[in-house]
Amino acid sequence: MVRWIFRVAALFGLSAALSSCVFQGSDGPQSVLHPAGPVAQEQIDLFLWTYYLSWIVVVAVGGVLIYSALRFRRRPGDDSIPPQVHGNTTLEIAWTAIPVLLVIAVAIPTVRTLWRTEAFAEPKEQDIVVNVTGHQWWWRFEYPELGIVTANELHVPVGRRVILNMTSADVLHSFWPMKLAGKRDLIPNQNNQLWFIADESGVYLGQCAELCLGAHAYMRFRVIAEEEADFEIWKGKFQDLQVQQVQADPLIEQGRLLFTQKGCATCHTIDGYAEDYSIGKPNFPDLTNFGLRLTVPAGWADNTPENLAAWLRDPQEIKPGNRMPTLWAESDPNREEEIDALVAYLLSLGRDDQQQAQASVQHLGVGGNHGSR
Amino acid sequence: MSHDHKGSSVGAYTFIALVLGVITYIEFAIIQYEVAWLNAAWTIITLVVLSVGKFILVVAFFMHLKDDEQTYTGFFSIGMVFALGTFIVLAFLFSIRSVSSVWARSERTPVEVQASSEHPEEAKPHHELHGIPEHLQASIESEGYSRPLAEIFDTARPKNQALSIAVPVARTTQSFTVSEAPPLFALAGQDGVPVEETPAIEVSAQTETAQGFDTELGGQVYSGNCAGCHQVNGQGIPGAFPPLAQNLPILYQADGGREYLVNVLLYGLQGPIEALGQSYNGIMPAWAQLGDDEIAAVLNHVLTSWDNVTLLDEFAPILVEEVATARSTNLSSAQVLELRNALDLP
Amino acid sequence: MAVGRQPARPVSEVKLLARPTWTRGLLSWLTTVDHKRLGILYILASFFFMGLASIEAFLIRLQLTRPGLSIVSPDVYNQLFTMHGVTMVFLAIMPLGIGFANYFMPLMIGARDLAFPRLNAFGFWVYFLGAILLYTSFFFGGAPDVGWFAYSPLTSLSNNPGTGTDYYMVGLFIGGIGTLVTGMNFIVTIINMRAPGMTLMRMPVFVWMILVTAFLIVFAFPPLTIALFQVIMDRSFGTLFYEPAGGGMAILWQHLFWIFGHPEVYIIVLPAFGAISEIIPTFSRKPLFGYPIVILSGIFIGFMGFAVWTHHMFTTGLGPVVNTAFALTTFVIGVPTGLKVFNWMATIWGGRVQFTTAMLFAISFLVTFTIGGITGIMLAMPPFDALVQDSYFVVAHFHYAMGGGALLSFLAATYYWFPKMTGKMLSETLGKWVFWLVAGGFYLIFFPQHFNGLAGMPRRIQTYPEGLGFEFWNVISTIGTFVMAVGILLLLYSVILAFARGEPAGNDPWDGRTLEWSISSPPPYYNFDEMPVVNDRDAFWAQKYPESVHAKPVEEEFEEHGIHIPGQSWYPVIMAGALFIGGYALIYNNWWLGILMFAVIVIGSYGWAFEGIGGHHIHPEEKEA
Amino acid sequence: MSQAAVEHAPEHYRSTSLPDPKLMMWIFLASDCMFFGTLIGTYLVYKNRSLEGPFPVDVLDIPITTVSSFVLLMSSFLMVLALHALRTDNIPRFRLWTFGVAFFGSVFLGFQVFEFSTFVKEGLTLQQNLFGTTFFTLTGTHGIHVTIGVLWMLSILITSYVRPMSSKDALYLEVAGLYWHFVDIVWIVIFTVIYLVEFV
Repeated sequence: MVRWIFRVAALFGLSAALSSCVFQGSDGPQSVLHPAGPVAQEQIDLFLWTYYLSWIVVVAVGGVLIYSALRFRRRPGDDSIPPQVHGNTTLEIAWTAIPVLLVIAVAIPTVRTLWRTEAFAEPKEQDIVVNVTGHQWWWRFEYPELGIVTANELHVPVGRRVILNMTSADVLHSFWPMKLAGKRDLIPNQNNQLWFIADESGVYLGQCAELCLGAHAYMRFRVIAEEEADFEIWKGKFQDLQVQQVQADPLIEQGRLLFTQKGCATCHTIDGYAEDYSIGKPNFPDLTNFGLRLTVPAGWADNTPENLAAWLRDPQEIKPGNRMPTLWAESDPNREEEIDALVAYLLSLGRDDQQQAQASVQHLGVGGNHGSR
Repeated sequence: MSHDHKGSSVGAYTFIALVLGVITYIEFAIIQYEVAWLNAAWTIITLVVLSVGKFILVVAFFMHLKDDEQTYTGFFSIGMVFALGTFIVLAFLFSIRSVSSVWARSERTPVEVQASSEHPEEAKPHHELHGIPEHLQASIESEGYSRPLAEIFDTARPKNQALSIAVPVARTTQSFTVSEAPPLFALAGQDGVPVEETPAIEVSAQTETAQGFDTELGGQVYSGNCAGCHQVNGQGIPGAFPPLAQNLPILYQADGGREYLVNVLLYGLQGPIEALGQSYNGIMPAWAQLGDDEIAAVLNHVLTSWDNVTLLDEFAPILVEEVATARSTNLSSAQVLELRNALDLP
Repeated sequence: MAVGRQPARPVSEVKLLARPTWTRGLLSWLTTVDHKRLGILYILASFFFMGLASIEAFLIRLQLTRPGLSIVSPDVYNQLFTMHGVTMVFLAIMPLGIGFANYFMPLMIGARDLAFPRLNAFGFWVYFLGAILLYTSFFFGGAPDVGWFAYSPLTSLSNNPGTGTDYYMVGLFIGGIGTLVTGMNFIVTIINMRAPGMTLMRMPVFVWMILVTAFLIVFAFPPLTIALFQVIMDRSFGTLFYEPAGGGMAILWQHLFWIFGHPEVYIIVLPAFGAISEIIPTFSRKPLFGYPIVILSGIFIGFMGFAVWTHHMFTTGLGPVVNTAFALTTFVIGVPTGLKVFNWMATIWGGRVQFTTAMLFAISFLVTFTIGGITGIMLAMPPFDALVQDSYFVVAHFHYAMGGGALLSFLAATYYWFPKMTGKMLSETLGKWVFWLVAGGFYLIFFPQHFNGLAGMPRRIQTYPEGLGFEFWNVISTIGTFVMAVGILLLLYSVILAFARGEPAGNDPWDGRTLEWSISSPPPYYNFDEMPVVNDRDAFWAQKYPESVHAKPVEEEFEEHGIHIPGQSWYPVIMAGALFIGGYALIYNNWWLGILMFAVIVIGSYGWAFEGIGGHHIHPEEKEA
Repeated sequence: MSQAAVEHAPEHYRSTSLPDPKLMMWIFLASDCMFFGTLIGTYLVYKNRSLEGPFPVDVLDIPITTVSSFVLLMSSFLMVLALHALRTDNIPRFRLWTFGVAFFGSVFLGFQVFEFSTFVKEGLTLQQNLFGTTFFTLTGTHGIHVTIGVLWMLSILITSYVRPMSSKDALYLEVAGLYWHFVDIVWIVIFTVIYLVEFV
């Protein structure tokens, strides 16, 4: 008997050890187990509390089950009929109490955390308010107080509360910045709120978590938490936008012209493209200061000239199911030249020079590893 | 059977029926002749009590639950309790949801909160876009939420053309499309009945062959310059790029449409237009860098592709000379828009 | 309770189609109303669709093995997981429970058939043809690709112009009708057709759980049916129920779907509980510990199933008040579920446990369901749910609860009842292999998905980039599918082997406790030679070992006037066929065909009503002669 | 083993005194509560959310609907009279009242057709707004229930001429009656929730 108890204990010890290995190993860039903000921290703490409680249950149930199954197994040749016990009221009452107590032990912190993390947040002056609109398959971020519209990359200052007012322009989406907060769905005709605070600067990954067909798997985003000073610089890039007249660099100038000639401007807005520029639609990603973006398209790959060119060359190859038209026929002799020009132009937007953007990525301390995902 | 005569007598039934009639009249009277001393809340309570009374009378006496086996009452009650419970909770969920969403909405568009309480018809949610230049708002208004219903229901649905899994049976070919299906309760010529009659597309046996224009060049120019936006199938992208298929014949046949088409290619077009019932507000770049022959060829190509030619009463290919003539006029894209607006489009 | 006799059904026959009388051959199966044959049809159909769903799952797993694979395109991938979910929930596991109930519930209560045999046949054919209709979508423009809960507005015509969504809506609409009538039929049967002495509190737990399930079906399917109907209206007539541009609220679909959807979880899992509650006592040679508690907790779970639906919607922004309320009601469900597990364990305690394959599956069910329950409680915490909702953590959870819970216990039931249904034993040696492969494969597939969920992998993504930490566990998970597939194939082989040269089972191979073991294997078409008289819980055990349970003789008296065997009928399959074809009419808005099929249904229902009593009488006392 | 063709209807053993068809009908009605609950619930959720007119107050006509409600209530009354007549083997009365039920049901349907066509003339279609969508779906489903009931009553009436009916057949009329009364009580709810409350 003792032998069996040891074996069972060893089994559970092994699985517990295995399980903690898993926890140790799960430090991927999207892991919810290593949060970077108080909201996600509280949420995961709740999980960990339940997780430890559940080990008691698993060990107890599994232990008793395995013990009794082995202890009371039928020996060969044993045809006896055991006592036909129908029940035991005392026992029933006693073990009704066990799940009740466990449930209470879970319920109390749950309600507490729930109200701390999900209660409606009234925006205060120092809060950053962002209107988030989900589109198939990208994100639109508007900073109503700052007058900024951008896409797929949410810049926030470290330590300030960010309040997101979220809705969807087409189907359901779900905004899931897993390191900072739990997700909230984006639903047409409904405004949902989510708020979080980033504790440290860094680039945090996020992803759409509600099936939206087509390029759902590619509908990713970044939350870029910056120190206040860096955020101010970023903000300034949008607020003090210069109208870009004819560019000195002929390649960039060619790209600038191609931007309308190839029809890009019909959908995409670039603020300051020209005087009285009145095209581009809100239902398509805003490309203002595109050169400052870390990724293309929608958080999928690094915003390098090569990746951008590949994206423009064949959008379906990079992000199957998306709605970006293929602008050049395979046989078009001007394809590569025009792509180069457009890439040069797009990457020049918002950048003072080519190096600066790289520098800002380095400065945020995310390197290629996290940024490239 | 044991419960044969458990039911009440004819007299009792008559009495119940009388009571039911009277209650119905009282309900009617409460609503029809305003009762001064009943405020809204009490009117609703009275109505609910009266109809619950009717309900119970019918169930207890006409359905005999009063005298019948309790099992029936039990089963029926479970159904009623589940239904009432579930849907009262559901309605409640929506009411508290709306409270918080009004709150949240005030974050985005403060104007709407009052509107939604006063005039439900004005509560149409639309995107108030902060920090967007004033002149962009107009084009935003024509998009997304604020699209008028008729527009949404009368236009072809955007279909995700990006991925090709075999779709042998398209909805439109096999059956009615929705806009073709007559609405259940609509009378002809009223709302909901499709206004535009899409001409039936019949695959014509005699495909128009090259008649004095260069088909090959037209195709090349098209795929090199136009297909990116207007798509290989000429369907465009709804909301972004107007279709050429089915649309061009309409333009071509309008008075002055032929010249207009040439001008669009030479000088581009910018501003709000309508095509096949959908509105667009985009930019068509000028293609003056193309040669006269290329412009003529691509125009002839698009006018004869995608069954467009079958929609034309008569078709004379656009000549290189016409393009050359138009090139001398030197219009601006705004003037092209005026040209378009001057067309007598159906 | 008083014993009554049914009044005679009026004999007035308007014969459009004569009652068929085939006893063998395809047509006899097509027109059968025998609950055992229909039960077998249900079980076979369920396993068939489960096979299809497994192939779909297999492709899904292959696609996810490595980052950036493109074995299937995103569109096909969407179709695969949608059909996998729809098939498993609606076409495989739920009908499997209904199938076992169809076969064994009448046997367990000592009845000779269901109360409405033709309706039972109708229920099966409607379910089966609805399922076929759903699957034909693969050949006509692509299967539904909107996920098994088909969240609006993804289903609106503007967002989903293909016919796949129509197939989903119409297929489930039709299939739902079948399930609904079967549920009602079960209730009447269990209330009215118990053998003398079989009081409610003497019924086997399986029958009890079927009763609760039937009530859940009766109350949960209407909201789904109406919601499906609303989407069909939207897509066919241009109504605005779920059209955001017209003010429609996407969230309403979620409410209606989950008002159905959560009870659906219990519709799937309660029959599994019932089967477990038969298997564990049999192989422990002890009665179920705490019978009334197990039943009451089953009823309570069923009842509470209607009060927790928004826990599927914690992230939709219902606000903290609603989330708190529904989190608490969800926690409450944990209590009766825990009680059930304790009582099952107490049944094992002190018994003579025999480790047959069925028992192994039953025990693995206990462990698996406990894990599924624990992750369920975790997900019932809205803050944590917000973190991992729609991630692989949820996928793992519901596979543990529904896949592991229901599937493992139905495999137990298969091993347990196969001898009764066929008269042949399944090989126990192979059975152990099947168990370890299937259960091991199951754990290999789904346990790592917890980790992937915590690592931030959302569900329903066709691919994922490298470097997010999903790679390792996805490979393990895919390996698991191979292991489980081998196990399932082995089971298939084992079944074939049993038919080819399986040992004869005899009437009572497991020393069973309930009435089905008192008759021959397979049971005769009239079930019982004479109406069994029940004088205790575990009726057959009390007959075999009266001294062990101090059984008292029954007091109820009755006399039997021969057995009436209900006649076969064409109408169930005709009506179901008309619904099936009418479904296509609805999908393609072909109103002429629709009207034609409607006419067939009207004529069919008159034919059904006036078909006459049919069937024949047998007299058991003369049977021996 | 002897097998005999069934000449007389067999009597089955039953564990309760509840007739199968009647029990079935009650369970169906319990289920139907959920059907109509969902439809009414949808109506309530979408109440006052229509983006454009006509709104309920613009089109609903209380006096006419009161009359049609009264007609339906009275058909219920005739229904119990018919059942009572059949139970007391008063076949002529039974036929009269059954016909009355079907007739009043048809009158109610006539009112509904009139109402629907008026609404359409006033611009309220299924596709017009959420009110049209939910209203037509709800009352239309109810109308279909009434139609089935009318057909059922007529079928019973015709059957009574084809073969003699007596109090032994009362169960089948009773089951049909339960269905009919249920349709009636659903209308009581609809009349209050959709029509009357709108004008408070």
